[in-house]
This record gives sequence, structure tokens and C-alpha cells, in this order.
Amino acid sequence: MLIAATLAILVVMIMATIRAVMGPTPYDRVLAVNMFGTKTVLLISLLGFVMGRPEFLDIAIVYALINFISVIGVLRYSNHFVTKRNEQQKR
Amino acid sequence: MLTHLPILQVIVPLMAAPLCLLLVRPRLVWLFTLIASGFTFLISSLLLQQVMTSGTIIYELGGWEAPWGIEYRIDQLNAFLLLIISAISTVVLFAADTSIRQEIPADRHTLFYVLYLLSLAGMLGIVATGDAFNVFVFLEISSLSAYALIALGKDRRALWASYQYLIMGTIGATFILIGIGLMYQMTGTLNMDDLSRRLPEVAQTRTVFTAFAFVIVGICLKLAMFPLHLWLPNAYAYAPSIVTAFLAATATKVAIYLLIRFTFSVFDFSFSFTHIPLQILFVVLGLTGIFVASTTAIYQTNVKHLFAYSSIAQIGYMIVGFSVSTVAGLTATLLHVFNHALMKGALFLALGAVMYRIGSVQLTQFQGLGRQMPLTMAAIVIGGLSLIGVPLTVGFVSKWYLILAAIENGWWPVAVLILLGSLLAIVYVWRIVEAAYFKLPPDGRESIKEAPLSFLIPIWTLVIANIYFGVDTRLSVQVAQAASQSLFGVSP
Amino acid sequence: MDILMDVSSGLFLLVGSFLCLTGGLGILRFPDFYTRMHAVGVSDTLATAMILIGLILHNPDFFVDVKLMIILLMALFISPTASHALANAAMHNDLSKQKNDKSNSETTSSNP
Amino acid sequence: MLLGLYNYWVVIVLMMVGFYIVIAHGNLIKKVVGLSIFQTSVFIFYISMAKVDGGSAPILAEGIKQYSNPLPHVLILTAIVVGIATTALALALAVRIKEAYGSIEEEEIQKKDNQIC
Amino acid sequence: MAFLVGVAFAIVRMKDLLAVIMLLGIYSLLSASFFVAMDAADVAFTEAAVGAGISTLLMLVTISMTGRSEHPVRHKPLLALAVVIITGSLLIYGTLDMPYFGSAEAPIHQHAAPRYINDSMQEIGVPNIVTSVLASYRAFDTFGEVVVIFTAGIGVLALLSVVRRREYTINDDSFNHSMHEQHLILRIVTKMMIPFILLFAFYVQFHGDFGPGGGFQAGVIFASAVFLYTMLFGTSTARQVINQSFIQLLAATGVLLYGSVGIVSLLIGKEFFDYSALSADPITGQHLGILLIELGVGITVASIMIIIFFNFVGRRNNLQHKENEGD
Repeated sequence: MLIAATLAILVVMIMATIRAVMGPTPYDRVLAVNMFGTKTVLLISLLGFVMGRPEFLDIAIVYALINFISVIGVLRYSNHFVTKRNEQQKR
Repeated sequence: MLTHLPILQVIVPLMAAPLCLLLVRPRLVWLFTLIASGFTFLISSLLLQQVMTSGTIIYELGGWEAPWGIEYRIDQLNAFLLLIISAISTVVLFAADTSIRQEIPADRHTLFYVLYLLSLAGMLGIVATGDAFNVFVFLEISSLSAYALIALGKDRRALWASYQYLIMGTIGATFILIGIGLMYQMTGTLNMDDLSRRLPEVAQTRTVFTAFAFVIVGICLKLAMFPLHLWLPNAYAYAPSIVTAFLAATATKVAIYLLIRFTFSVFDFSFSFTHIPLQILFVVLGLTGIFVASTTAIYQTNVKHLFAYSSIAQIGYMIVGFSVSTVAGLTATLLHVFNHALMKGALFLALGAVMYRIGSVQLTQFQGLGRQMPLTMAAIVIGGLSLIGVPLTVGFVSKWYLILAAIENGWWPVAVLILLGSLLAIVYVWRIVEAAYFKLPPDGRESIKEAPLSFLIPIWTLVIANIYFGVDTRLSVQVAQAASQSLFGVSP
Repeated sequence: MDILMDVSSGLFLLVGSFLCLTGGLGILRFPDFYTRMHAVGVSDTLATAMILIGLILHNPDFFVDVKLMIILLMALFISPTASHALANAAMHNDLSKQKNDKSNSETTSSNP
Repeated sequence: MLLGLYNYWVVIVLMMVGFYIVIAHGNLIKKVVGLSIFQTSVFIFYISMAKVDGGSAPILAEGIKQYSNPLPHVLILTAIVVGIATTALALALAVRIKEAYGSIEEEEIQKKDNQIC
Repeated sequence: MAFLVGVAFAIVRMKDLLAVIMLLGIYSLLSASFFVAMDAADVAFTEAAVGAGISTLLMLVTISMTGRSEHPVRHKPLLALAVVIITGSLLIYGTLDMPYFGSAEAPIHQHAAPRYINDSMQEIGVPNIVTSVLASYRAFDTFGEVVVIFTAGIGVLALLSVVRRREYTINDDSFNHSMHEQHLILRIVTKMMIPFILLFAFYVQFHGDFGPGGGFQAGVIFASAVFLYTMLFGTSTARQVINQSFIQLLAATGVLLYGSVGIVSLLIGKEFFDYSALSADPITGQHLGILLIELGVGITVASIMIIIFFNFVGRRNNLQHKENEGD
């Protein structure tokens, strides 16, 4: 069961990557990366169980955190300069 | 305390760097840096003495014996290099305060010294260590600080030069990392001494061959050996003068050291030179380097550029001596390492003084300087003569040994070519002399005073050393010979 | 009891994987950004929760369970927040709902 | 033979992709990206040589006989730090270059330099 | 693995730098997952925090300053391709004689490593072998590592630090205010998260002996909490909380702490970094030494990361204000 779940997650990761590569808008990419991150968290936890060393969940926690931070970061910095351009257009 | 000298050598500048950050006034920081550097110089001379009398010193860090822990292994070669680096650093620092006050904004002064000390510590660390991975770590310390130091230059081209250097340097370091990884994979150890014992067993494998190739290419990138030299001239030309003087006199020497260490100590000597046509390759590249770089140097209008190209040519000489690969050849290389550090240190410092007074080092600006800054220009002339290899200067000694080594090996054409290369050096040095002594100062320039004393003292210290070691060759030759003999002794 | 745990854990994992795949399909196949986000935001959070619950049931060790709970909590907090921020940003920058063709994306991504 | 070395070959392809980006692309940021791919692939290379079949992570626990080799892990921890340090410095330089030249394309920068000379 | 290759090739083709950076993040996450599969828990930990977190963030800040699109390469990079192919084939040639992947007979598993695995428990008394090798057997490498990051921090400081002027700060605040209203939910969630992140950082710091983790990872996590705060509440607010020169001081202290552990053991008469000198019982000494140096690493890394980030962001704000004035 664990392995089936792992495989499913791998497939989803591939899908997310394809979207990140294709993604016409930056937001699509961010979305894909975000999804990818959550899937990595799951993958790591699953892998820990598959290999029989479930102590390593700390790594998964870090991933979740980092994922959040990078999404915020992307929004903060990409968002900002688009906003500024709009402002300039309005002027 | 004497048994701890090898580690103190590296630790003193390394610990001094963060301490600098705690001091507030730049002047104080400079003094502190100078003291720290002087202290390393003291340690390195003590170490050299120890090594010459009692042989290789081994120091186990953390008390773990070699293949498990990291060890410092100081033999004649290391000690010699340590001495060169710390000496040059100390001398150059004397002039630093005056020079950087003009070239670097005031709020960066403390940072400058911190980076300087880190760079020094990195180089000393590379030379002193006996562990292959430790080399990589310290290589990065010295290079990262060097990139930042170069980027502090006034000209915006300094930034670009530094960026190029960073990219090339990182590629080089990564290559070295790959090479070390491959070696580690075949032997299971990172300690150089242990490596040299375990490598012969697997010397015939293709993996070891690849590892060797990667390490050598990586080092050559750092070394700026002829086809891979593109980053060097700009980096040297646009860096602050003090940095140029320091790096030109030491950085490439460290790379030469690594080259020698890896080909002679880590890999068996016979492996390095018989499995791979390294000898021919290096002779050809070295000679081409001498000629191409010297010719390019002739056409430069920026004197810093000119000497930077001449550095590349001098590296060519070292490579030739290295590839002769006899005791005599290696001695010549080591001598040249020492001598080149002396002359380039003096020359670039003198250029720093010119920069300080005029604010430019274009060749046109040199016109008439012979009368206005007589002492500085005299130093440049002596340094230039030394580059050419005129008797009574250090340049002569090393070239003499180099030619002897080539002839001893029966390489007549090489010897002739070396002499021809020196002729090219005459041309580019002459251009400066001509500008400085036989042309009138450009109009509209007020009379220029001689460089301040804080410049003249270190410059002339180096110049006098240039002449002294050119006349009294006992010390340098003795050490260089001992070092190269020990290298061949370890791996007959 | 053991069998019950195993079965339920397996069930949770299965449902989680299925939801995951749905989300993946959604992100790949849906026509524009907002629908894609819908697919991810909804199914993804649930799928994460499912799989983590499955793992918790699977594992008897207390300490590990606590960590899994932490991850679960964080996922529940972070995932909707991130989605919200993303949607907010997209709205704010007038990423139009209908026009999502190439030209639009080019203008959004060009330099100021 | 194929299976035994397949892993390394993939790593080498990755390395070369990174290396290619570094030397072929003119954009400074892209070069940094390439550099970090290059370095990351070297890390993967080190880590894959530490793996032992049937081994487990090198944290001592009861009931585990075979551990993977911890030394490459240590080396790579250090190397990752070195990598981030280099990246940070390179990016800082890129920012300064953008301010000074108004561009981060290699060709344009060289063009501007030549105009001055 | 093939997946990684796909991502890498995609990166080569992409022109939009933002997308490239996103893909780099994905690449990094993937390689970290790979590290977990290869049993390298500590490395995965670090790679995730550094590769996916810090470096992605730094690159984002950078492209927000430098612009996002890449010019097409005009000339055909045949030379580059040739160099790459030569190097690659040399490497593949080199692999032919390698020990096979995963084989336990490979020399690296035979020579030095067994001692680490078998004896480190008696000699150092820490279950995480990676930590004991990192902090004791090869402590000097780690010291070098700390100095490298310190160097980078100082380098960035030397390159990017700006003298902040008063009026900018005011502008900055008003700008931040509008930002806040948009992100009310984010701010609240973040406020809840930050204490938790800090707590977790401490956990990682002191749990490094037993599980994956240690000073470096903890430092990065701690720094990322600060990043989060900075991004949502504005630079000037964050600067009020954390003073720049104080941080510099802290960075220096971290390095000094690490080094002084070595110097103390040296003064006692043992070798540099020989922790057994720190206490009568060697094992206790080792514990104490590892604890102290991990603390030093943590402090340095956290403060240097914060320095780097602040300087990037500060530079960026400065730039924007200049542009605004120019309008």
C-alpha cells in the first residue's frame, strides 16, 4: 500500500513538473511548485516508512516550512514588480 | 607551544578575521591585521627552521590519527610556500592603509581587512593541510574572499572581472571536487599521504586516470595556465592595488604548489608522467604561454594589464620547469615561485604607489615619472630587470637554473626558447622605462610628489630582497633543492 | 484490532493517492489558472490529510505520530493560506479569467 | 554492468547539462543557475557512492546491521554550504553589475567595456 | 533519476528566468528526495533548506532587481557543446572501472569508514555518525565551512551594503502598509507559524546528536523564520527587531566560539579541536565540544543568512526608491 501511494505521488509530481514547465503564467508555475512541494513532503514521509526508518520526519517538516516560505517569497517578489508596472501604466 | 605551530599558522589569521569585525576604527583594524600577519610570518619562519633541521612535521587535528581525522603535514615544500605567502602578505600590508584609504570607500575598510585576512588564512590552509578535501574547503575560503576583494575595485569593470573569475574559479573548484571524489571512490581515503600509498594499487584503472585529469584541469584553471588564463588579466588590472599585489604574488603560487603536490606526492611521480603525455603537453603549453602572453603584454596600454600578462608568461616558465620533472627542474620552478613572488610583489606595489599619486596606471600617464617619482620608478625598473633575468637579480637565478635543468635533460630547443622569451620581456619593460625616463610629463599635470613612506618602505624591502637573493642565493636555493629532493625521495 | 488498523490505514492511503492523482490530472488538464487552482487547492489538501492520517494509523510509535500530526497541522494551515495568497495575487494583478492565451502571459511576464 | 553504472551515468549527464549552461549561456543569473545544477549533480554523485545495498542511514539504532558510508555525507554537507556561499556572492555581484552596466547579458557588458577602451 | 534529467534539460531551454528559478527549486527538492532514498538524511535536510529555500529566495530577490527575460543566444554554442561532450565522455570513460553502485565491497566502504561506523559510539558517544564525523573527526573541515559562509556574508556585505537614509524608511513604511492590507490572512498565519518555526529550529539544533539535524540546518531554519517575517512585515519593521550591526557581531561571535573551543583544547595541551581535553571524561568532553561548536555553527549560519538576505532586500528597496524619485 505504501509503495502504491509512493508511486501515485511520483506520478503526480511528474504532472506538476509538466505544468511548471508549460505553465503559461507565472502563477501557474507557482501553483505547480507549491503542489510539488506538498507532494515532496508526502513522499519523504512515505519513503521513511518504506525504508523502515520513520524517525526522519523532521526532514518532512522542514520541507513543508520551506515550501511555504518559497511560495510567499515568489509572491512577494514577482507580485511586486507586476504591481509596479500596473501603477506606471495608470499614471 | 612549539608543537602547535602548524595549526597556529592557519588559525591566527582565521581567528583574527572575525575579531577585526569587533574592532571599530579602521586604523586599529589595520594595525591588528598587520600584527596578525606578522605573527604568521614569524610562525612560518620558525616552521621552516624546524622542518629543515628535523624533517616533516605531522600534526593531527582533534587528536584523530590520519585516515580518520585531518592531519597537517609540513615538509620542506609546504614550509617554503608558507614562508613566501606570509612574508609577502606582511610586507604588502604595510602599504595597505595608505592605499585603500584612497581606493575604497571608508565604510568598507574594516570589511576589506577581514576579507584580506580570510584570503591569507585560506591560502595558508591550502598549503599546510595534508587532506585532499580540506584543500577544497580552504580553496573556497581563499577564492571567495579574493572575488570579493577584487570586486571592491573602483572601476565598474572590476565587478565584471570578479564575476568572470568567480565563474571560472568555481568551475575549477568543482572539477577538483569531482577529481577528489573519484580518487576517494577508488581508495576510500582522503588523506594525501594515505592516498599516495593506496593509489598505486589501482593506478591502472580508468577511474584514477580520469580523477587525475580532473584534478589537473581544475588546478590549471585556478593557476591561469595558458589556455585557461582569460580571467586573470582583468581581475588583476581592476582590483584595488593592494589586492593585486597580494594576489599576484601569492595566489598563483598556491596553485603551483597544488599542482606539484598532486602530481608528485599524491599521485606517483611515475604515474603522472608516464601514463599521460603530461610532460610534452605542459612543455608545449608552457612555452606557448610564455610567447603569447609576452607578446600580448607588449601591446597593452594599461601597465597593470601589462604586468598581469607578464605574470601569465612567468607561470609558463614555472610550468616548463615543472615539466622537466627532474630535481633540477623542480628546484628551478620553486626558485621561480619564490622569486616571482618577490618581483611581482614589488612591481604591483610600486604600481599601487603610482595609482595613489596619479590615480591611473595608463602607460601614457607614466611619461616623465622617472624624474617626479624617482624612487618608485627605480623600483619598477629593478623589478623589470628582474623579470627579464638580468644578472644580480633574482630573475637571473631562477632562469639560470631553469636553463641548466633543460640542458641537463638534453632539451636544447627549450632552453633557447626560454632565452627568446626573456627577450620579449625586455621589450615590454623597455616601454615603461621609455615612457618614464625619456618622455616629458604630459601638459597640465601639476608636479607629482614621490610616493609616501608607507609605500616606499615595503617596495624597497622587496626590491632589496630581489637583489639580495639574486646575489646571495644560498638560502633560497638550499631550501628549494631540499624540497624538490624530498619530493623525489618520497616517490623515486 | 491490528487488522482493523491496517485496513483503515490502507484505505486512507488509497483514497489519498486517488485524490492526489485527481489533483495532478486537474493541474494538467484544466483550461485556465483559476480552475487549476481549484483542482489543486481542494483535492491536494484533502489528499495530504488522508495520506498522513493513513500513516498515523500505520504507525504505533508515539513520537513519530506526534511528528506526523505536526506535519498534518502545518499542511492544513499552509496549503489553504498559500492558495489564498496565490489567488489574491493573481486577482490583484488583473490576471483575467477568460483570456489566458499566450499573449496575455507574455505581457504579464515582461519587465517593468 | 549497465545496471551497476547506470546511476553514475545519469549523474554525469546532469553535471554536463549544468556545465553547458554555465559556459554557453550569456545571462549572468542563468550562469549561476547552471553552476548550482552542476554542483548539485556533483553532490548527487558523492551521495550515490556512499550508498550500500541494504544499508540504512548512518544513525545508529538497534537492529540495523548495515549502514551507508557517513563520510561522503559529511563532505557534501560542507560542499553544500560552500555552494550556497558561492551562489550568494555571485548573485550579489550580478546585482552590482546590473547597477553599473544596466544589463546582465554577457555580450552587452563586453560591448560597453569595449566602447570605453 | 531520469526525472531529474528532464528538469535539467527544461532549464536549459527556458528563457524566462522566473520559471528557471522555479524549476531549480523543483530540481533541488527532487535531488533532496533522492538523498533521502540514498540514506543521506542530514544531506537531504540541508539541501532542502538551502537549495530549495535560501538559494531560490535569493535568486528571486535578484531577478526582481535585474529583470527576468534572457536574451536568446545568438551564436551557435558549438564550442561549448564540444567541451561539454569531451568532459562528459571522459567522465563516462572514468566510470567504467568504478565499483558498482551499491556494492558493499567498494574501497570506500572498506578503508576508513568502518571505524566511524563501529567505533564512534565508544569514542564519541553520539548515535548520529554523520554528526560525530562532522563535528569531531573532521571538525576542521566544518570550521572551514563556517568560515566559508562567514566569508560569503562579509563579501555580500562589502558588495551590497547601503547607507540607509531616513526618508527612505518612511517611504518604505507607507509602502508596507498597503502590502499589509492585502495579506491579512497571510500575516495572521505567519504570526502563528513563526514561534513554531523558531521552536523547531532549537529542536533541530539540539537534536542533531540523535537524528538528522545540527547547527547548520538549525541556523538556516532560524534564518528562514526571519525571512518570512521580513517578507510580510517589511524590511524596516524587521530591522527594528534585529539590528544589523548586532547581527554582524553575532556572526563574528559564532566563528569565534567555534574557534575558541579549539584554542581552549590547545591551551590545555591537547591538539586543536581535541574535545576530550574539555572534560575529565573523554566522552563528556566530546559531547560538550560538539554541543559548543554546533552552537557556534548555528549562530554564525543564522546571522550570516540574515545579513545576506537583508542586504539583498535593502539594496532592492533602495533601488526602487531611486526609480520612484526618477519618475
